[in-house]
Amino acid sequence: MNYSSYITLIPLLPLAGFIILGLFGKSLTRSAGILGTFLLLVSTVLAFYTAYNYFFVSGKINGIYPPVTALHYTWLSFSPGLSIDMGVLVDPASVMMLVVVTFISLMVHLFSLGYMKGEDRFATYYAFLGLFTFSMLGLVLSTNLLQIYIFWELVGVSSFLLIGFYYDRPAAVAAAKKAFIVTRFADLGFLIGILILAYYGGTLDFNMLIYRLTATNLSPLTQTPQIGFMGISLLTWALVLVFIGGAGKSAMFPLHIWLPDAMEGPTPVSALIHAATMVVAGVYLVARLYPVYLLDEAVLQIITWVGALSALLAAIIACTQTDIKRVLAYSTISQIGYMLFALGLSGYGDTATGYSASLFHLFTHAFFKSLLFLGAGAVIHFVHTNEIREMGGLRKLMPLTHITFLIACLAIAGIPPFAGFFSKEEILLAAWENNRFGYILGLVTSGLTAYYMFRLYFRIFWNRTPSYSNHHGEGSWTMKGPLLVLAAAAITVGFIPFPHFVAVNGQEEITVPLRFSIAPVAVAIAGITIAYVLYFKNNPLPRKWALAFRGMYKLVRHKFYFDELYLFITKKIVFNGIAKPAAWIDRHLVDGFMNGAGWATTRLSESIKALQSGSVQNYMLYVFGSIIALAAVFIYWT
Amino acid sequence: MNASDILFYLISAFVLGTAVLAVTANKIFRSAIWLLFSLVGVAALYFWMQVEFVAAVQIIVYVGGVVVLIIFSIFLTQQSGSKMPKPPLKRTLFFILAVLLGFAFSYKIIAEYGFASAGPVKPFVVPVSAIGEQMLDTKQHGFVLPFEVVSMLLLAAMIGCIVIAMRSVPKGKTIQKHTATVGGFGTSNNLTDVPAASTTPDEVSIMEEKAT
Amino acid sequence: MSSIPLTHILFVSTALFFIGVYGLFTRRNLITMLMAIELMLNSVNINFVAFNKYLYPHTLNGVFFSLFIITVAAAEAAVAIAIIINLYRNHRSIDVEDAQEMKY
Amino acid sequence: MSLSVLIILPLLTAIALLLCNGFRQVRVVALSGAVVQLIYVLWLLGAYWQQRPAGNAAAILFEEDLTWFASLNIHYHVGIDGIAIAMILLTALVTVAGILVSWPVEKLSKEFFFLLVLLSLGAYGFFISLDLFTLFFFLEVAVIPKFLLIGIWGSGRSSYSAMKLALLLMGGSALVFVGLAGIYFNTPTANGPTFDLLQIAQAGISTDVQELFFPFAFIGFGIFTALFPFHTWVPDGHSSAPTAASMFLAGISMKLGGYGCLRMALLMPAAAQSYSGIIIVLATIAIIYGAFATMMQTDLKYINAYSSVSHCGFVLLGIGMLTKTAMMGAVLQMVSHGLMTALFFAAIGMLYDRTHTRQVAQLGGLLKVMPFIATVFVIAGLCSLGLPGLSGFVAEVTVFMGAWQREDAWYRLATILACASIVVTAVYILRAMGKVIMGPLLVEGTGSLLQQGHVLSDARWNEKLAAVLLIIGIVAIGVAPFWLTELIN
Repeated sequence: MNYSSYITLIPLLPLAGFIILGLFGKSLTRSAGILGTFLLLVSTVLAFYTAYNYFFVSGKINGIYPPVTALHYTWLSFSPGLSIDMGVLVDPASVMMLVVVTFISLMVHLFSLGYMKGEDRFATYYAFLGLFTFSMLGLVLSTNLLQIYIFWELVGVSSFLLIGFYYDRPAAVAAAKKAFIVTRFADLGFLIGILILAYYGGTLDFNMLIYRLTATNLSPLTQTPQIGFMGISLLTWALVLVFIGGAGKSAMFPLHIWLPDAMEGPTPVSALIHAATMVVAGVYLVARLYPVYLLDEAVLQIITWVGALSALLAAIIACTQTDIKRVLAYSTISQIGYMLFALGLSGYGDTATGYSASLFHLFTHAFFKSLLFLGAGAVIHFVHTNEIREMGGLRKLMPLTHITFLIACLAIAGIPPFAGFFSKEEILLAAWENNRFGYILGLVTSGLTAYYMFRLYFRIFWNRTPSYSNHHGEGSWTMKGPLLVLAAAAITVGFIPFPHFVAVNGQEEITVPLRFSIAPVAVAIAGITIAYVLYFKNNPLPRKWALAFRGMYKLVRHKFYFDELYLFITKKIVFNGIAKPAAWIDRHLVDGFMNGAGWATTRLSESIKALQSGSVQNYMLYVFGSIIALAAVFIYWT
Repeated sequence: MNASDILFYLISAFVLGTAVLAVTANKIFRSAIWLLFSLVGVAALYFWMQVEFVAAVQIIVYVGGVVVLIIFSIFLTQQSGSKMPKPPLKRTLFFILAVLLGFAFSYKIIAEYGFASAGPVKPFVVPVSAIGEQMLDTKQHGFVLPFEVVSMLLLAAMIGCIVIAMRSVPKGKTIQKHTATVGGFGTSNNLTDVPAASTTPDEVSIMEEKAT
Repeated sequence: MSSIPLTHILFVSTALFFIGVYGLFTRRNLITMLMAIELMLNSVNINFVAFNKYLYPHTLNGVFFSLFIITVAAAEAAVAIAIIINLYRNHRSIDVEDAQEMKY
Repeated sequence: MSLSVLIILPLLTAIALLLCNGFRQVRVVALSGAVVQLIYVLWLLGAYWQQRPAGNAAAILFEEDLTWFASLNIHYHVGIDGIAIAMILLTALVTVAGILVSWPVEKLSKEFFFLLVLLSLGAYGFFISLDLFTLFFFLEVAVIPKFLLIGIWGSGRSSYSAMKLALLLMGGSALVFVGLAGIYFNTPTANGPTFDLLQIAQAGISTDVQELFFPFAFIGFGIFTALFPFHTWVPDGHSSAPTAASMFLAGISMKLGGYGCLRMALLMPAAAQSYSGIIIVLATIAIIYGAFATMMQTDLKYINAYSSVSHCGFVLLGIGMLTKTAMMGAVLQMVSHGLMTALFFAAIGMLYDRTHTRQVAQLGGLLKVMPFIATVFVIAGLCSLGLPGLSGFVAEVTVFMGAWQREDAWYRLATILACASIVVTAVYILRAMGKVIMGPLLVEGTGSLLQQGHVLSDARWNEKLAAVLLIIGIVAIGVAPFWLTELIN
């Protein structure tokens, strides 16, 4: 199957949107959004067409879906064999992501038509969305380590631009900066990891790299494991560093601090970037290099623990937050932690279940999480606040939003038959088979997830009688439509036999035994029940509980003081400890030396300038004295 | 020691004596007169050396020209009769010593070298016609080129004198006492002739604003 | 012909030269300094003529040199006096100590 | 096809400028001269490209050789290779942009544009010279105008900065001359001592001589490109200079040093090898320390000047690593930094013209009132922090890839530290951007001016043209770097 004819159009159409809207957006106003949405619609159709072709027309060869490099040309050549080749890689994971990204992006584009109506920089908004979609699609289709890094940075900057969209709000600017800098810091690890892999692997191309490192002993990385640094082999270093990059983008502990703040951006943006697509790039990156990661079980175990820890801690924090978007943000961190947790489980010997389960969860999560965000967006649009303590009883005023939000909550809580159930089951199954402790952590997280999601749900839609009047309705159909479509997706996508399509080495379906589901579902229902008790009606119970565990509550409410820790590091250590002395040294020591040299010269000339007295007779004295002296020298010394 | 020798020493004593008086006299006018005598003495020395033409030139140019010029300038610049301030004693002593030392040094060198004068092989006669011919000779030993150069120099000196002495201060301009600044940025003023104040950034940018 | 050796004439001219030097340094009046310079120039002229007479009697180069020096000295004196007069106009003084603008 | 046109054209422009009357004529003449030059350079680029596929594998094309001063065997010998033509292209672009930005300069405009043109002439001559003496000659030609440009049209402590810059650069060129003279007298060629680069390269310099004279030449050129302890002229000089002079200074003049360092390292490989450790230490210090020092700056021009120190450290790092890839990265970084920093200075100049302040603390939210300039500022900033798609990323990643090829652990450490600077760069760029461009609108410098009815206008046509020209260059390298790398190879 030849994809090259149209597959490049998928990312290029949003790019065209970005360029057109960026340059001429001013004169387009309202039609800017329609143009951007239309371009994305074409992209989405093409993406679905590609998926159809790839999975159903081309089909499996030797039991697996073969990776196809649809396009390939040398972009920047470093040395023979080492070059950045821009290309398009089509394999199950990338096709799956292609579908997710275009679909969610299309929904967000549609939703924004209503949500962002009347904004000053409406066209700019769509331009940025186009840039983001282009970058994300480029990231997904990358064939090359540095290509993925390039788009990695580009999604980072589009995220920066979109978080800082309300640029005159200092909080938004600070959040945008924070997001960019924290992920940049993580990207530093990614970059160094790339340098190591590229040098010892001799190539930047994914397929070639995987081939060299796994199939044969061609690379010194695997051939001579003794070369290393600080007692750890270089391969481990490289993989850990690359994972740090992924962890930064995916907001894993302890690099998660940017994501909750990133909620300062427009809500549809949060749905697109900070829930469904960009933040799962870390998972995608590890999945891309999965065969390489399999070479080093230690790194996979690190990934497991980072994932599990993030999942648990973020879930705990989410229970205490009162900003609707922040709860969702922590829930995102938690769910991505889940995915990485599953991905890393292969470090315990299992090679297949974790991988498929992780990507399956990524797939389903994209739908219900963006649905949650868009629903939250609709709510915020309606009540003009993020604070859930000021909401309540909205189910009558926003019936459609209420239903779709409920569906999404059920999906994320893992209640059958909604999408989240299936993917979560697979993850827990993989954990059960490989790591019992991890399984328990996963189960606890699952219960917490159910609890905080329903806390949110009850708090917004029940709890007390609304203090709002239904003065402007739920919003236009451009806002309601995406909610409905996504709700439908959240119900149905779980039934897709995902491992059939996306799996390592063509491993067949994973069958979850029916009795295995009992425990997770029971835990989820328990969580929902607690939330029901506490929040269904306005009662003093939550306060009491919070008071009972005062110390712990405070710790969690302040997000374990991570922000304060980072503030301490940046303000006290980096700014006052490094940058200030550097600037001082430069001005006073280095420049002082230069000025000192100038000063010394001036002093010297000051001290001998008296020779230039202006008195003719002195000058004559020098002349005659010198003549006599020279005469003496020439007569007696030669 | 014959009469010629005695004559030489007499002339020498006269030249040196008047020269000493010329550089030590209190009154400037007297100093000039002593100089006149000294120069006449030098002319006598030339006569003694049988170079009559040079002696004649010496008298015409120096006695008749330079000294008269000097006396004129004395009249122009100050009272001729007034006493000049005496140099400080320390200075005088120092220079007397220095001069004596220098003279002793030169004397020693000259005496050591000796200038083996086997006596003139050929009598030294300087006919004026020979001087004139050689002066305007264009052949190998001719001096026509220096002659022309010197004439140009004289012309230049003449014009220069007039320009220097005649330059009057143009109206409306005061003579600026040039105060050189060390390490400063005199260039900007010289190049621009704009008062330094206008280089402040604000005014410049305001000017730029106006320009558009 | 006299029996005066060349060295004696040279002694005289040297003495004249140093008298000029003495005047040049001790006087502060520009005109008297100029006079001292004239003395020094004369001593040089004497040297030229004497060397010519005693060492190279078959040529006239020394004589020519002294003639040119006299010419140049005259020009120099004229220019110097012009400068002095100009200076006097600006400073109302021809004291060398008063004309010290050309210092650092 | 004659390279001398590159020198003759600015010369003619300069002469024409002297004959002009009034600043309207002057700027038109200066601009048309620069534009003709740019067109000629593009044509030259085309001609160069035609030569290569035609099988012309000579290292140097378009050679011209005239005896200039026979008794010392000094020749006017010019020719270009890919590196030189890249630098010439950069010079032509920055010159046009610089003249466009100085469009409203009325004060002594004739002298101003004359000096700008003279500076560009020196740069062109420098880049095409194949004779070390001619090289040095043009280097000096390029130094003097800077002194005058900063001293006369500068702001702030302009005379101090001009003095500092001129003295340090003169000191640098004195060192360069010692190095070049050392090479001249110690090269055994058939026809006596020679300044000719190609002949010297062919004859080879003995290792002793290389090790003796390489430091002179390298440090000398290094001073021009902000080698670590001698970089202090950069912040003062740039901040005092008028906008166009800042652009020329950072965009062209600092590249003279980088180009010279590169040529010296290629000419004396043995010495470069033995000194590479020191070069890398200094370059790494410049990168990291420059970046940290930038974080504490409060003046926009100082921020960009210090970041130039940091970015030029990449040039030196690439040269010091001595691998082919790293050197290519160094050239890319020179071109990229030239365009980017010129754009940055242009943007800062535009802001300053309107707000009359460069203090970060006194500005804020300018995106609202001058969207074009703010966008230019953002693009320059993003290029500076190495965003893919703009030229900075291409250059930096090439340097990193090349640097990583040195297997020694200390070289690796230097590379990692250099990589770490991209984070610091992001911090200071975003801090400045977040404050000046984003956030609530704030212009303290002109509080009174605003009340008097002054409007903070957006960019004028000349400024837009200049910015667009530079952005085209940045994006052309960032989106499609292969043309440039092929050229340099």
